Amino acid sequence: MAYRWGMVVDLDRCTGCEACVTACHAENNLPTVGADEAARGRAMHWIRVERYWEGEFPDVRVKFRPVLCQQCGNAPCEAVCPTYASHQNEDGLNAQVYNRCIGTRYCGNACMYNVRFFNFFHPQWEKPLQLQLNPDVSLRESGVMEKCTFCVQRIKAAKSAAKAEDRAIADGSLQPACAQACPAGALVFGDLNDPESRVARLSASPRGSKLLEDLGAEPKITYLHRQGWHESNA
Amino acid sequence: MKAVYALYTDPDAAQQAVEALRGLGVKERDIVVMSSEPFEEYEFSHRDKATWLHWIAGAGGVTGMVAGYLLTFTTQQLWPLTTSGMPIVSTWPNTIIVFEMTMLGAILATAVSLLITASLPSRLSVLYDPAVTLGYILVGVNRPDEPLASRLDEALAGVPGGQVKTVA
Amino acid sequence: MNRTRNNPIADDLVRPLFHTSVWFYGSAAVLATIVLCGAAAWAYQIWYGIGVAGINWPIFWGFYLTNFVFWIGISHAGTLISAILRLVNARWRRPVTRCAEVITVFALMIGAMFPLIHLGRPWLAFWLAPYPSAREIWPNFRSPLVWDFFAINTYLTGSVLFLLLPMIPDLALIRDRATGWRRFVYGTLALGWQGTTKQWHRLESGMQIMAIAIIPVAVSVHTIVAFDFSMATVPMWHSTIFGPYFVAGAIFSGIAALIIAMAALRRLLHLEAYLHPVHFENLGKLLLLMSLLWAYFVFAERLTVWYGNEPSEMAVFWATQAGDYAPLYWTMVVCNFVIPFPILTLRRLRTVTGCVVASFAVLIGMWLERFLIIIPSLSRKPLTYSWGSYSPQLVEIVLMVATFAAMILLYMLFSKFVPIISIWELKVGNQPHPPVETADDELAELWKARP
Amino acid sequence: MTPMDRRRFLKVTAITGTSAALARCGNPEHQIIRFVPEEELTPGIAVWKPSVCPLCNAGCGVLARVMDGDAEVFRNGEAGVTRMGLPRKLEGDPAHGVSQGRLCVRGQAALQVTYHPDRLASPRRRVGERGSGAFEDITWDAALTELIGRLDTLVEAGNAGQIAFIGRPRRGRRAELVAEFLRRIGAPAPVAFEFFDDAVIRRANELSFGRYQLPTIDLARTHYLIGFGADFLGTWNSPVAHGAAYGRMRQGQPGTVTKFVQVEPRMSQTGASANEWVAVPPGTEGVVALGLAHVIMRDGLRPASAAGRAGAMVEGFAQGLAAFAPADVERYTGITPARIERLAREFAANGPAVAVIGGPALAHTNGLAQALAVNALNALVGSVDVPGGVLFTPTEVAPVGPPRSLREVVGGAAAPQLLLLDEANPVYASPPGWHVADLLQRVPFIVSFGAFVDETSVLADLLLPDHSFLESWTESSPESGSADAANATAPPAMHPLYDTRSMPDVLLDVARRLQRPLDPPLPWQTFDEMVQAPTTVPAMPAAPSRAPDTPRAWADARFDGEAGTYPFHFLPYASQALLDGSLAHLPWLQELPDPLTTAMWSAWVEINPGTAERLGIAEGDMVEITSAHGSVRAPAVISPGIGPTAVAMPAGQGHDTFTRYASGRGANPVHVLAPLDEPETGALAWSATRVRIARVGAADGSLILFAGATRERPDHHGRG
Repeated sequence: MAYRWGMVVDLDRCTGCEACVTACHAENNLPTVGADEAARGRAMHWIRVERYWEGEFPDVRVKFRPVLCQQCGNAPCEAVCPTYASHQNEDGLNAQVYNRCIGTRYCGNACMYNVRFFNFFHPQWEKPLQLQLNPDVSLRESGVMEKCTFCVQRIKAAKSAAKAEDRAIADGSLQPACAQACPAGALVFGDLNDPESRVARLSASPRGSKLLEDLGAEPKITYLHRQGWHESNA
Repeated sequence: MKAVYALYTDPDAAQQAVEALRGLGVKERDIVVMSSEPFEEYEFSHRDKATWLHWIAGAGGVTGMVAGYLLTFTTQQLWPLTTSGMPIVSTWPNTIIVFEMTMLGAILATAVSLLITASLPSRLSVLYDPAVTLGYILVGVNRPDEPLASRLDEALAGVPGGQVKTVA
Repeated sequence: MNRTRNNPIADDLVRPLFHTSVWFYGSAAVLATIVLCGAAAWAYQIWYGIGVAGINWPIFWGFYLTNFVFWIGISHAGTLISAILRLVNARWRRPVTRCAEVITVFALMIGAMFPLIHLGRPWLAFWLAPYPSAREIWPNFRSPLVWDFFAINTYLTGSVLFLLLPMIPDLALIRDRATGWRRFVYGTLALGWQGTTKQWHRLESGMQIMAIAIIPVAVSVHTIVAFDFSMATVPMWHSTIFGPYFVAGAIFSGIAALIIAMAALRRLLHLEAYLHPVHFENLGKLLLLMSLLWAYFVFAERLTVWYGNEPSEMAVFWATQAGDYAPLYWTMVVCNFVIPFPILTLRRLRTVTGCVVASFAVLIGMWLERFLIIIPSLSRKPLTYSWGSYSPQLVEIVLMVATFAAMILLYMLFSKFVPIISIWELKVGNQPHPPVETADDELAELWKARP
Repeated sequence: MTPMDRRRFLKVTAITGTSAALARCGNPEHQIIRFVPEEELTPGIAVWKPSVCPLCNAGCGVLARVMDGDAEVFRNGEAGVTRMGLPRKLEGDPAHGVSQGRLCVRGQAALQVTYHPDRLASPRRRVGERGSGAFEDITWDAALTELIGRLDTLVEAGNAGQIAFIGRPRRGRRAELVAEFLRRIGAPAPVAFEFFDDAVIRRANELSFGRYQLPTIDLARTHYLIGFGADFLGTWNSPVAHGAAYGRMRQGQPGTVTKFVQVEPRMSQTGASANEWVAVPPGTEGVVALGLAHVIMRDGLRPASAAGRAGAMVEGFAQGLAAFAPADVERYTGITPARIERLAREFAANGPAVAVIGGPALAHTNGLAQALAVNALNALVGSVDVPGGVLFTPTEVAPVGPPRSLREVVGGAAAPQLLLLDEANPVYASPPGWHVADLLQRVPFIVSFGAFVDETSVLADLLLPDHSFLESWTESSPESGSADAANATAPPAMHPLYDTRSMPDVLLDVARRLQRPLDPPLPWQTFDEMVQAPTTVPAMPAAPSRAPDTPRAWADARFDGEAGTYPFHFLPYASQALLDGSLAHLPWLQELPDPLTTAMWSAWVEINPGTAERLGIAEGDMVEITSAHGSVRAPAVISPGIGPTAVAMPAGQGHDTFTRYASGRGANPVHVLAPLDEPETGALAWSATRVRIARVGAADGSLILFAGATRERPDHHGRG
């Protein structure tokens, strides 16, 4: 049976620590754009932890929400691409083929989650920072759109290892870098087609909802909202 | 004698000249009229009205439509890639391509058949006189049959205002 | 050889081809320099990366796409208007058609360059074209950008033919009056046109078909440009009104561009005898109509959004209505409605000057409209954390100025090589007009000179 | 170096066809020497090698993903290229009790320490004016000869006591070696310096529980948690372990809905996750704890005796803390009595319940009293050494009492004659009143082992760069973060890139070559040998080491600066990315959006919206913060997470000299701090400074925010 990779983000666990952000940079060879470019809105974070303030001092709270590519089933970014650089792959991933990308950036506009990032210049790694690069992940050149892949290089490796041993990928044995790093275990990754997988069971949680669900993009990430404390517990 | 013609300033005179030539029995397709504008109000400009240009345009459109259909519907299946949950062959968007190809076919067919039927490009005929673009209307006969030739001069000159010329 | 008395129309209109003033060379040089600056800016951008422009995350489209939509809009001046007028057989169209169609062709060429300029990897732009390649992949026909590619190519092909075919008789006229290299060039370009009744008839009926065909194409082009936006579920883009709204806006700005071009030609080439105030009056009325139509569309769009009160749309709504973009928004309203409406409504103000003033306002307003459609929506997508802002960079401004210079330069050059008013069509309009009697010896001389 | 090593290293292969061909092209870049690889590698296959993250004291065990690659290296003084195993990614080690397979944002970035472009590649000697940053490369032989000569001179003259060592608080064999070296040469004990230091909580735990140690909060089994300023999910104590436990607390206890209350003056990243956030004036957190204890005892929910020794450390505890009735707490904190009563009932009823204090709440002159108050509260509800309560990680290696403080060196009349620096950066991170830079200027000879030139090591005469942690033996003997001992030792994960030497080996080498041998000599030849030999330091006794002390009376926090002149509390805090500034050189962390402000590459001042409006300050405007001790300028961030009478500023930026990524960026809040301390421990009271603020200019673009909006629905006007 085909895999359908999905994720659950448990907002009750997320502490906003951003371990996922740097883990993603390290795993996926994201360029550091530098202060000047960051000031111009070119910082690249495939996963970001959105922070929203609620209320005013002193009755103030914060909502953290990790946002990464939602790997939509009906991804608005895909159809608009003239060269099929953005398309749905066989695992239900919203794939981005860098070599096909000509840089219209239309996908970035069509994406309602703003999780697509563009290489405005050739990425630079000042020597010897290039030694940190992950050889399993291709580098993107100037003019190319990129985005979260659910660490497709890890998925590929796990699939070929499983295939060699003629077994399915065991639930929990495969994680993208963000989920692996997350101290609080707020990010749960797995196969939605396997009803016994942790991600499939958590996706069915009554706490669950999708981000901008009403747009109908069928995102494969489920957000579990925070569990409220009731005064009756007192 | 290769050709004989007359230049007129007045389209009415040109009309008379055409009729005079007809009176001599010159065949309709041997009568040449050249002008610097269409003169649609005059009968002589309507002698050649054929309407099949529209059909050619239509045929071009159909060709474009078929080409558009094949281009979209077949190439989508050559390497079926799913995007945005749309069907591999997505009729709605393909309709746009088919429409544009249809119109392109019609336009190209029109332009090409216009040029071909109007014998463009071609060399200037011996009859041609640059006075035409000055506003004169040229009425003449190319390679008239010998028996008729001598009478053509008279017929053309018979219309007032005509300046008859003969190309040897 | 003085032929002026023979045919004043032809002589007036052909004169610019044979007489070139110092002013022309001077201004052409200045314009060419600006265009070269634009080319240098583009080269600079290709060399260093598209990042030299002001676009950023998440405002991935900026000035370039604004200019794209603007120029494609301007292109609706010509062929569409000329085709409509041709079909309804409006007499006053005759001096207008060619200068309008030229705008279309050049504006389309310039407009179509902007998507290339804005590409991250412009050297791969040919991947949009459908051709069997070793990559074994075809363009994605579900992408509005591929629709653009087809629509613009169809419209450009149609418009070029629509411009060139009726030019042939005039080229023949120049051929017959020119000497030397001009005679050869124009002789070649005239394709051996003689003006036989058959040729005239084919040209007339061919143009009739083309006029019918080009109108839906023109409508489709700007509809598809609108689809570039309305296909995305971006707030205030995802709207069914966008197709007709864009087409109306395109015609609106197109007419404004045409009025300005005509006024310039009238003044600079001394064509007062051919471009009458009545032409401006008529086009002014058309501009007024489009201004009202534009206002109607804007009101319909704004009211619908306001009434629906959908949060992410309201964010864009207020950003334009009262927020960061409000100064631009209200400038747009003033330029597109407050200024042109009184000028074009009051007969006393609907003069050549009045129409030109209104048209300049409309051009500014319509440019702003394109900007305000693209940028505020992208800067206010639903997840507010990812809101952004955009400010254009030097490269974008230089390239924009360069395209305006290119438009003027191309127009100037065109009017140097081809009569900017269709001579034969004008003659048809002036019927009856017997040519002035020509002396026999002059005719004989012409005869000798025939090709 | 043995001849065999020489052969292995020096044998130059010149000489694959490619490199030979390239060399002939005449491009000097390509005229490279290619060394024979030092290890067997399978191309493209990853190997996982254990190590320990060195960036904070939590001691997370990590796994480095090592893959082959070509690296430019130095071998015996020659630059060249070799194929070697290169760590490409760090993950938490699932087998390690602290990290449990997880890793924090900073640990992920630790990789860049090794590959940093400005890392020192060889020993260097100062050539210019001290502090000018002009150094020249020298050989290790020359460098060590000079150092040994200096040491010999001092030892000969009987001035070994004039040797000082300033390092970061480290635990393990490396710290042991340093201490032993200094002891045997006759020098004073090493100084451990870190800006955010935990002496106060350790001392409090020693008093309350007999453990001079950081606590571990067993969040995974807690039902009710009250935090007092402790940023245990972000920057304080052992964030990975506590983050993992927090996740289990929230969603790992089926059927239980947990509550987390955070009491603090400025919302920390940890406080952002609280169900209920309670704002209090700085330095009054302990009053809330005492007020809760008062209500619990008053209502007979728990007897005072339940608090045992921890209660006995708080004056008046046995009498039910009569001075801390809810009305008194309101007077201190502004919290309504009803709220105190409710929180107290919830805390007592929803066991296991635990309170935790740390970070800014302890950086006051009354820090110890605050910590003792929270300890007593925990003890009162029986949450010490029980599941869901406060635990202490059993450790083999424990500091025997507090280490020597930098204040002892700074406070001394005479400057040391020779200073050894090991990564500590006191010039950057100590308040101006300590005059550390002046002191260092008076030290005749300074040696730095750090891998980077920072504000302190730029003053050094000799730079003897250490290997990076991935090139070294690493150890973890965590003080907290795990219920069980989680010690780990790991060999180097990679060969060294440069001509650097492991600092412990340098010390051992120096010790051997001194004219007068150490007494007794160090028993190890190499650090390899040492880490595999048993420790010489006695294990910490399980029972309380000292007799119960006398109770401490509550003391109100004292602040530097008149409230009239300096109306705002100044609250520096540890940056989630840059911590105390020691990580400001890592580009990944510079470009990390701050969790609460989303700022990157920036320093900033957090100001309450009302205050900002009153002072005419808009977001991004330049603001000057002035205390009685100095001033700094930074852009303003308008934040609803801070009260109207305080301003906050992250530590970490404002480096003068610290690699290309950190130098000249932002401002350093330490520059305005008063040299107040907690009197019993001598710990700097870094939250005890008052300041005034003024707008000094419009936004200059130095505030770089990733987020476009701070609220999910910023537009309130709807159709209006």
